[in-house]
Amino acid sequence: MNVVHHLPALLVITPLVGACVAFVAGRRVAPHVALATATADVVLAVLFAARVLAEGPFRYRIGGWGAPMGIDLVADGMAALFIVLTSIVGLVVTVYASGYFRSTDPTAYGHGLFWTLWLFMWTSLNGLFLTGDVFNVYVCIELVGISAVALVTISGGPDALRAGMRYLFASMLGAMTYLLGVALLYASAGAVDMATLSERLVPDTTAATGLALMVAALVLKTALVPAHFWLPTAHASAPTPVSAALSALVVKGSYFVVLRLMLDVMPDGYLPGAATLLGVLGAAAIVWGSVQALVQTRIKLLVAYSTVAQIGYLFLVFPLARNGRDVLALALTGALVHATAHGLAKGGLFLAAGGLITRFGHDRLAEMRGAARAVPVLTFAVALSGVTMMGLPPSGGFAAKWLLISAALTSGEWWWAVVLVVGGLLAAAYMFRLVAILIADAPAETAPAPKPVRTEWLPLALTAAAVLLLFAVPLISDLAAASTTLQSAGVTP
Amino acid sequence: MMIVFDILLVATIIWIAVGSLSQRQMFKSVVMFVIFGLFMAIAWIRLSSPDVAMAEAAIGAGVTGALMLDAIGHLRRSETPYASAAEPEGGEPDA
Amino acid sequence: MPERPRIRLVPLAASLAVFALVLRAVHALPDTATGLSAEMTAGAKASGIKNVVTAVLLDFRGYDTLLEIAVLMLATIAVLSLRTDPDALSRRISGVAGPVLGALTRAYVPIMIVVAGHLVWIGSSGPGGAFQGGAVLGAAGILLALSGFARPRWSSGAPMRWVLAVGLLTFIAVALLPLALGGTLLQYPDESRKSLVLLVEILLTLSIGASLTSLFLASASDTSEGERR
Amino acid sequence: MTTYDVYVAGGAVLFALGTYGLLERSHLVHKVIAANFMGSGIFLVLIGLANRTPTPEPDPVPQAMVLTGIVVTVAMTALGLAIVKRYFSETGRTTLDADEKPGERR
Repeated sequence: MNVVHHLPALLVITPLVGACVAFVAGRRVAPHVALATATADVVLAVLFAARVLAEGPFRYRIGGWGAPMGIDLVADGMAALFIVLTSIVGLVVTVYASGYFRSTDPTAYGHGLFWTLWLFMWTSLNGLFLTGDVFNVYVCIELVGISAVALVTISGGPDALRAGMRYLFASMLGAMTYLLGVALLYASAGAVDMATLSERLVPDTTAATGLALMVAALVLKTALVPAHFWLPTAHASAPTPVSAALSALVVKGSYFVVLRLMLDVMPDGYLPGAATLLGVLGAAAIVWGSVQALVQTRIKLLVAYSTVAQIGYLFLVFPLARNGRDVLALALTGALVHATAHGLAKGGLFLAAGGLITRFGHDRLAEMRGAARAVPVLTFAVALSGVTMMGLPPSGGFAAKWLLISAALTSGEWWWAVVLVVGGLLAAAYMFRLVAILIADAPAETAPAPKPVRTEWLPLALTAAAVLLLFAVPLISDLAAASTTLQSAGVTP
Repeated sequence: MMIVFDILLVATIIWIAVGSLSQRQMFKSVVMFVIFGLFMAIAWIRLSSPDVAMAEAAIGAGVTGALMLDAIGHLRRSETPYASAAEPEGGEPDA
Repeated sequence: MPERPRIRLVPLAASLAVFALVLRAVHALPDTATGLSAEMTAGAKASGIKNVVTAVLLDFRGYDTLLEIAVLMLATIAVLSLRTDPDALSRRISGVAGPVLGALTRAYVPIMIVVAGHLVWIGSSGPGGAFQGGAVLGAAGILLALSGFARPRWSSGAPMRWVLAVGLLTFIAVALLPLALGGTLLQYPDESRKSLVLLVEILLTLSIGASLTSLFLASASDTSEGERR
Repeated sequence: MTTYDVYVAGGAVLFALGTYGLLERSHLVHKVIAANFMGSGIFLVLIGLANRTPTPEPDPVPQAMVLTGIVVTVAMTALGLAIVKRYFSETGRTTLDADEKPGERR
């Protein structure tokens, strides 16, 4: 048995086994199990990305049947990028969580079940990034939904329960609507495999309705404006490591399926208005999320609304993608760089915000003035994440904006470039406000630090990685070239 | 004419669903939900899907019904000092 | 509704729009379609499983089923994480037990277990199989729990967690087995396909039955918790 | 009009009804029930459309999907009800506050 041949399957099975073992092992051993699983997953993810880069996209036929009878996993550059992102943010979140939960009452936080739920979430994200089957996507998004809701409610406070409840209903509505779309799609084309569907789909009412329902459901799960109502409270009231994972990774899971459906499954000229509509909603999300972030008085809500804004950029790829393969390549690479940069920066920003809340004992921004003196490392992490959010050079966010603006200008649809510039200015406004509060010349009233917190370096590591991502852009563009989307569009690396 | 039976069955299912959602007493809602599951099982038989019918009867009506009855019992049993004033709590007889 | 006089326009519009869209979409479909039934039926015949639905669930789309068992286990753990008492699984349910329910349980549970076994056994040829058998087992387990039967000592703490996890772990082990034989995940060798599918089916029945029971046990309230505040 | 037409149309009605109930009803248990109706509606559409085969047996794939869907739905339902119960224990409420806006509480 050669491990390399089975990497797609192992990327799903490993965290699943980890989740079971963490559950059986109990509260004391579970953190170690999670850490071991996370490390193993990083290794597998890197091996997987290396294989995809070396050999190009390949399919893994579960059960040996092959689509359309069986379920195929699709291993391509896009999947590899998101899996590597998940493994890096996941490892950092795991390490952070082992410190975060140690300091709390052992019977709180779901009796130590955090680790199992977290590894289940990891399983389902990897499953979502790998699957090539639209019904399997349904099972995976239910796994993501249940684990995410359970992680939000794990602290058991009224706010968390209320946010989790709203999140659960949004998840249910999304999952059911998605499944209805799958039913129509199967009735029309007689398959649930994405590649088979893209061959068989004819532009008829049934398939178009099915796809529209699926995309609408996933947009709800990605929290694109105006379907973002559930996100800020859910992301803000979760325990800090969970907030980071939700904002950095979970919204990317459903976005990834939108990418697959819009760019791979749908043939050209399908649902003509959908791409434009998604772009317009993306632009609205950038403006609305930023304005909301600007007026928040609680640090975690500010960060959560910033996620609402940053999700908007991801949807600008769809209108741009219709302008020939060169623009498609630029726009897709830009969206992938943005997703990666935002994943790292937002993961770091949430962990930093959590660190600040721990040190101050509250989350009121107005009373965090002058925090920089007490917690310089965290303040620096916040500032670095701001560099990426604004898209200042040199950072991953800068590269993403640059690519997207190039795509907009090359396509002639310059108005998307305006949206990108305005979004950068708005991000600057809310990030400057946050940093200005932290570095204000005022005596900080922090709670006396119990002891030096090692985990303060973790947010800094993530946000620094988001900045250094600029130098990984060639690698990401190679991965984008190794995606099924660009391969079928005829773009050669 | 089986088609008449089908129409009647579907109409009954929808009527039960409407009834379940418009009840103000949660206990009645849940009971109607369980009945709904049993009628769904008949629908599956009509649609030549005995596999689904069995699962629906055992899970849709049985397990889900038990979970819901338990939840309603919990909401009724708990006497909380600051119960929601806007809406009578589930399961309390109103009339 | 008397307590809520205003009509909620957005939900009404959303549901009506979805209804109209779906009806229009379904209306546009041709009157006959075979979907994947031809391939699936032929494939099931080749592997000697007469119930095609069973073949789809356990063989062709076994990966969905694997993840679905994960969903059940995850939901149980999620429900447990919401409990205020850490030993939720090992409590006895109180309040509903009575002599009638007890007698009924004694009569019905053995029958239900037999029915579940029968469903699994005929599942490869007629209607029935792991899902149905598991569902009946789960219902039997819930009935046992409701009637307040004393639990065996292993049903709490670490041993109970093992019972919950062992079904999924064994399924994973069976799924990984073909990797050693040069196949992919869940690729049963042709010569032992039928017996492996039957093995998975029995495993799944027990696993689904145990998961559904523990799902109920994990969520079932007891009186003390309700009066906590 | 054929048998499957009736059930597919009924499924569409149930889905719409469930959507309305999930969005409009305020009691949380009603919302969970409504989500179950949405699921049943989809299952009717799936199985109804599966009956379009020329053979007497319906297409097995949607049947398998529905079996999977039923189990997933019971899992979701259990989680939803567990949160409802805990939420009730913590706050004494059975509805989400309609007028609550993010950021105004805590």
